[in-house]
Amino acid sequence: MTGSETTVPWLTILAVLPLVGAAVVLLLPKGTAIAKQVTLGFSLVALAVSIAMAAKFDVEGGFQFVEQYNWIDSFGAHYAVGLDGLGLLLVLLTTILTPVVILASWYDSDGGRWSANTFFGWILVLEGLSIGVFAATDVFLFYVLFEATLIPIYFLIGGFGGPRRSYAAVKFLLYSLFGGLLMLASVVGLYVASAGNDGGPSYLLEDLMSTDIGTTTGRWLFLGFFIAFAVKAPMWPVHTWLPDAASEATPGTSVLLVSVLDKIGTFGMMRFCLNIFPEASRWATPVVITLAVISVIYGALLAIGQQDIRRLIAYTSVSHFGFIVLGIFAMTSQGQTGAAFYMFNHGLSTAALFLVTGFLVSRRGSKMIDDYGGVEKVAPVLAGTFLLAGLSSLSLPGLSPFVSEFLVLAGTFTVSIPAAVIATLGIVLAALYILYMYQRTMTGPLHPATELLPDLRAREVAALAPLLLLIVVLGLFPKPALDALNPTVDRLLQQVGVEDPQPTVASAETGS
Amino acid sequence: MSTTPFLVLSAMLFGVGAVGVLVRRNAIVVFMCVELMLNAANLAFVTFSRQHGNFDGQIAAFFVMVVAAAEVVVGLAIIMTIFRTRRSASVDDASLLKY
Amino acid sequence: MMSQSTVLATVLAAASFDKPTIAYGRLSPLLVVFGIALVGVVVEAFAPRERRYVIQTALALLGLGVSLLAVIGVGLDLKTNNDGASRGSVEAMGAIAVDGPSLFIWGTLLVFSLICVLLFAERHLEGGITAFAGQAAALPGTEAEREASSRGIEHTEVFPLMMFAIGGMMLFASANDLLTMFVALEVLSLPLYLLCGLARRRRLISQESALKYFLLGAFSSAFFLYGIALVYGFAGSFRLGEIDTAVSSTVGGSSLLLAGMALMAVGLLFKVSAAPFHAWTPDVYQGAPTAVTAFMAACTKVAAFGALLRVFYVALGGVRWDWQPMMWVIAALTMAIGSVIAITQTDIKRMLAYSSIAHAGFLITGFVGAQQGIEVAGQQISSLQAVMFYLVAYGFTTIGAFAVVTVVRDAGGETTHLSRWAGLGREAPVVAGVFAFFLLAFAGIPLTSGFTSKWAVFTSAWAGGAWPLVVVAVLMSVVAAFFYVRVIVVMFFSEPVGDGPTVAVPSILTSITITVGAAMTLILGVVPQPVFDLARTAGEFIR
Amino acid sequence: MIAFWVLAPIMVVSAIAMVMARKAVHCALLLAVIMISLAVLYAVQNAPFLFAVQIVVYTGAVLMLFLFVLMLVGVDSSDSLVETLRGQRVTAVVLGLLFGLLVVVAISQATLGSVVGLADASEQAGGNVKGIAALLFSRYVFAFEVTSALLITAALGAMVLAHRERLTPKPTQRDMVTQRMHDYATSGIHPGALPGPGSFARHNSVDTPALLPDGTVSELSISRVMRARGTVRDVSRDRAGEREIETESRQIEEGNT
Repeated sequence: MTGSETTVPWLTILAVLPLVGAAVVLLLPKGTAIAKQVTLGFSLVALAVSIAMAAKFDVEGGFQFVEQYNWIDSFGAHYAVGLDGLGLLLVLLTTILTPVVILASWYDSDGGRWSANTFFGWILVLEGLSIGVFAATDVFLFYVLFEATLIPIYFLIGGFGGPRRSYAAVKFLLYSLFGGLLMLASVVGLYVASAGNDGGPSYLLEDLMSTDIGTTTGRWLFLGFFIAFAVKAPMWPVHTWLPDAASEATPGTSVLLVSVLDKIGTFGMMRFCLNIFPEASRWATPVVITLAVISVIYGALLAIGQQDIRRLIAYTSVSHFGFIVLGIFAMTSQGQTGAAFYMFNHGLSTAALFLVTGFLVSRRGSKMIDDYGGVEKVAPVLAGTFLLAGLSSLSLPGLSPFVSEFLVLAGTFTVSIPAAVIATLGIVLAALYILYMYQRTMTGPLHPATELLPDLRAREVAALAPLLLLIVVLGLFPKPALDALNPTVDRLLQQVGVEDPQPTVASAETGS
Repeated sequence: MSTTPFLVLSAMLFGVGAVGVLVRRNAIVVFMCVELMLNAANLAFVTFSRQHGNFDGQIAAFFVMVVAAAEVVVGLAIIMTIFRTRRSASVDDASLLKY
Repeated sequence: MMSQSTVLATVLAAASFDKPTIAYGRLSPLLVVFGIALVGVVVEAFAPRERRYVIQTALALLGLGVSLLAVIGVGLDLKTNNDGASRGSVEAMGAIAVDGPSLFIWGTLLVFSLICVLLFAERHLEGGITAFAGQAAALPGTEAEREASSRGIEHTEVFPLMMFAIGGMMLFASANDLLTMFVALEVLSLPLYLLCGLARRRRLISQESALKYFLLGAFSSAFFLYGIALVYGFAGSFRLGEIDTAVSSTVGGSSLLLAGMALMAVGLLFKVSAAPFHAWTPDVYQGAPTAVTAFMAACTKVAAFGALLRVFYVALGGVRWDWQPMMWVIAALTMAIGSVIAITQTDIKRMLAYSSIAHAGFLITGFVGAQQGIEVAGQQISSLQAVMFYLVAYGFTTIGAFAVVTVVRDAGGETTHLSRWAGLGREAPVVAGVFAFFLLAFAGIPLTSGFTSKWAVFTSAWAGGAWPLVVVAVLMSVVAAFFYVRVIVVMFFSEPVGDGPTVAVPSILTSITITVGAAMTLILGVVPQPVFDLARTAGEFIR
Repeated sequence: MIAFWVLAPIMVVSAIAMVMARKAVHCALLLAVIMISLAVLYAVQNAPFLFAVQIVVYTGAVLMLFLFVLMLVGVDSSDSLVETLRGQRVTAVVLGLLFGLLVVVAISQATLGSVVGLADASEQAGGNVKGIAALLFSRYVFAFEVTSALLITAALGAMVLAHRERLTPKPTQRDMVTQRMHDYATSGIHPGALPGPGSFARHNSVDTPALLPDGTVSELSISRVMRARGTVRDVSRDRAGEREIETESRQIEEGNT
């Protein structure tokens, strides 16, 4: 494994820090604000550590911050972590969003079934596990953490939120477990396949990349992995848990769920499906692209028809995840760079959208679009941030999601023009659902119930500001992110054994 | 003297005993049917002992008798207890436990 | 006088009697347990009533501890055979195989029994007396029963009975001939039949479970016995090794062997509660005193799987191709029945019983792989090791889960109806949390022992070519996860009905049991390698 | 072989009859027939020791225990013939027959080879019993020792389940008298013997109550059970008849005077 040798176990520190925080928070006295402050403190320290790591990161250096120890010899499992560009970006996304969510959900857990300590404790546990997932370079470790993230999010959905949260939590858990256990079967199969290696079975990514699994076996195992990731992502037709979960959970939980956890699905496709099963990935490309395009259109169409704001946003995510998967399986450097960058941008924009609608809903107490109208007259700041978040979600040029969506479409064009054309239709639909929602809630005559709606408070602005700022800055100046991603994507395509059809203008612009 | 007739007899007794366990409801009778099955096994042991010309089979039959004696004591004690509580030895009457 | 002794000598000479040589040291773990049981019986006869409880508890703990030390001692000087493929020797005139797997299973059984003794001895929950009937002979609901109860009378005979059962289990898993195995089966079963009927509360159900367990157990052991008879007819011997020789020297299958094998499988599968021989499990698990249920669920499974593996790997390994298809079907059926029927259950103990059936299915999945130690490469684990690890992991979790069941109570004793557990998460977050942890382990969520153990059996099954079975197992795990999650939902997300459940504060004894169960579930989920290493050191069965 | 062909049909018929017999006692007796026949078959097959043990242990001890328990439960106890699970009986019989057929076929198809017979083994060991003993106390000595655990368990189990310990000492005569006088002193319960029944000229059976001096019936003289069952003789008619006789005799007396 290439990469700078490091004596300080940065990644372990980063992952353990929130877990320690969770333990501390649970031990603090209940019913006081101190737990919230401590939580925020821990998440900010984690953010600082991750930024320091990003500063140390060498874009051309391959996997960095590598740690590797034998864990369970009989399984060939290791404690092996490391970050490449993709991993770093997603770890940063996690550490950025966590303090934002904590700040935004400051009062969300009050009056819940359990104390605020529990809520914030679970959030920190989730952060720690997510960082571990994005850093794992051993399939077994990845799988363990992947499944373990279900527990905190399950309790976050089921314990805090709307009236049908228990149903939503169980539905979410069962879908995820179904996918996860299919993946377990594949992971087991992978073990058997790698057992023939010199030195016995190993789950290290680098060992598996050099293992010859065999065409038929490889395809079956790929399916197990892919279905699990598709459930997580979520892709049509295994997305139905998302609208329920996202609309019943608190806004903060929804952000963590959609912006961070669901990224594990698309991250897993890039990191594991493509690297371990290059042949099977190429084999599956037509079907996956079809499914991705269906997700794009289906998500968008259903979003247009929604009355419930939160469900609407959930469906937009289905559409956006369609774009990401499309980019990944286009198997071109622009497509994949775009998809990877899209993961980060979608995390920011959807988080902003969830939070701002969350503020709106918490003021009025209703999630129905029809219960609002003319909000911009009484709460201009709220309406403004809502518009900005919405515009980023529909990929307005100048905002960061535009860059990624453009790259995805450009990358798709070179391999499949019909897919790209239909996906472009998704952009049009996106404009429709976002602007239609904005128009119905924010403009027009003032709805009687929204007359006394207060505007955003300082805490809420503080939570949203970093997100919107990042969206704008990265929209204008995406180079650092793209520079970090390009080497990762190049290595990936090399492993898959695909070359870009021909150099295009877009690739020259992004400097690959 | 061929051993096959003995073995066929033993198998028939065993089968009849098994059917008895399944169709009868009285716990004591069910238990008697189990005893019949054990006896059928004993016949097989003794016959195979002759077949192979070693005493192991006869030893086995001896052990089965000892085991059966102990089993009968425990079994009948349990049946007695339940009978005294319910005044019935039917397996069906003892049906607080259902699927 | 003189002439008489010469007559005796000539008679003895004519009988060509081999004086048996028994290596008492090697068998000491077994002998200590049986010895303690006998001492316990003597204590019942001679010690004054009020002292018996303390003496019996101390004796049981001491005896099991000494036996455990003896296991370690014997384990340290086992000699290796066939280039390290197996270790140990056949003792007691060929009746008992003291080999690595035997010692591993003995150790496992003893550790489980130690923590189960603590459950047996718990006295806080019933207000100063154990959970066993004060006077089993007194009719339920009579004055005599109330008087026995109010005088604090308790049946301390349960301790010697338990010791006999443990001894039987240890012998069952290490028996090297089928006859000894049959006797051991009965030695372990009879005390369990009795223990099932000795609940203090809800005695009717308890007695009924004893009756059902007894009748079905006797029925199944009759099948086992007839199977032995047929196999003896085939091989002419009870020795597992000699049967193996006979099997491998026969060309083509023998109908006698196949029939005998099937019948023996019935008896053994009954004990591990595999479908379609599982019907007793829910009834007995529900009716028996919960401490006994925990003991049965963990220890009987260990012993029965030990015996199952030994018979099928050692004696019938040569006809593996004949029994594997049968076991495939049984594994799939067991997992399906256990998981699907569990969904409809409304009683915690019954649900755990069905879960135990489903786990038997997973264990058989691992067993079907039939990967021998010499066939696997490097650090890979064999089927035997996978199953042994599973047994260790499952045992700790299940004992812990049943121990939690004993502390959730209302006025009528333990309250096991699912609806009565609603809102437990708020009433007693720690207890509910621990129970949820056990349920997650049963469901096989990572970072619990349930995950690593499932993983181990699945890999060994897949490596043995049984990958369709692994896929079935995975699907059934999802179904099973549904009902575990349902209990978690009830505990944490439902509003309590009426007063809601109360959690009695147990004494240090039950607390230790629950703590050990939870701790081992976590440890085996995170750092399972030491136990795998131990299982590897144990090696394969001796032949 | 003659013994076999004579006994085998008897055994099979007895077994089937045992499964079908309604009364448990009949089952037990049929089982006894099978067990004794088995003993004879053991004897035929060079197993004299087992012949004896079968008679002594099985027929003698085990079966007698069964009979004892049947007596306790009630000799008349018989099975109801109502099926609780529909079709269960038919299914069981079909399954059982199929299973039996399978085993019979398996056995009759098995190539067993020539019968070795026990003559050599017996001769070598110096007789059947010695041969068994030699094996029992060498090869199977551990199993033999372990059966003691079984027997102890059985004894312990029977004690636990059947033996009711007396928790209070049995009251002596003195205790009972003291108690009776105490009851009289505190609540006025009559300490003496209760009046006996049947003190009536025409009847002396227990269903006839005693009469008090005023002519009313003494409730104490009749068992509660009989009163509950309603089988107490109604003495009012008898008394009416008596009164008639009384009147007649008085008239006669008066007429005389």
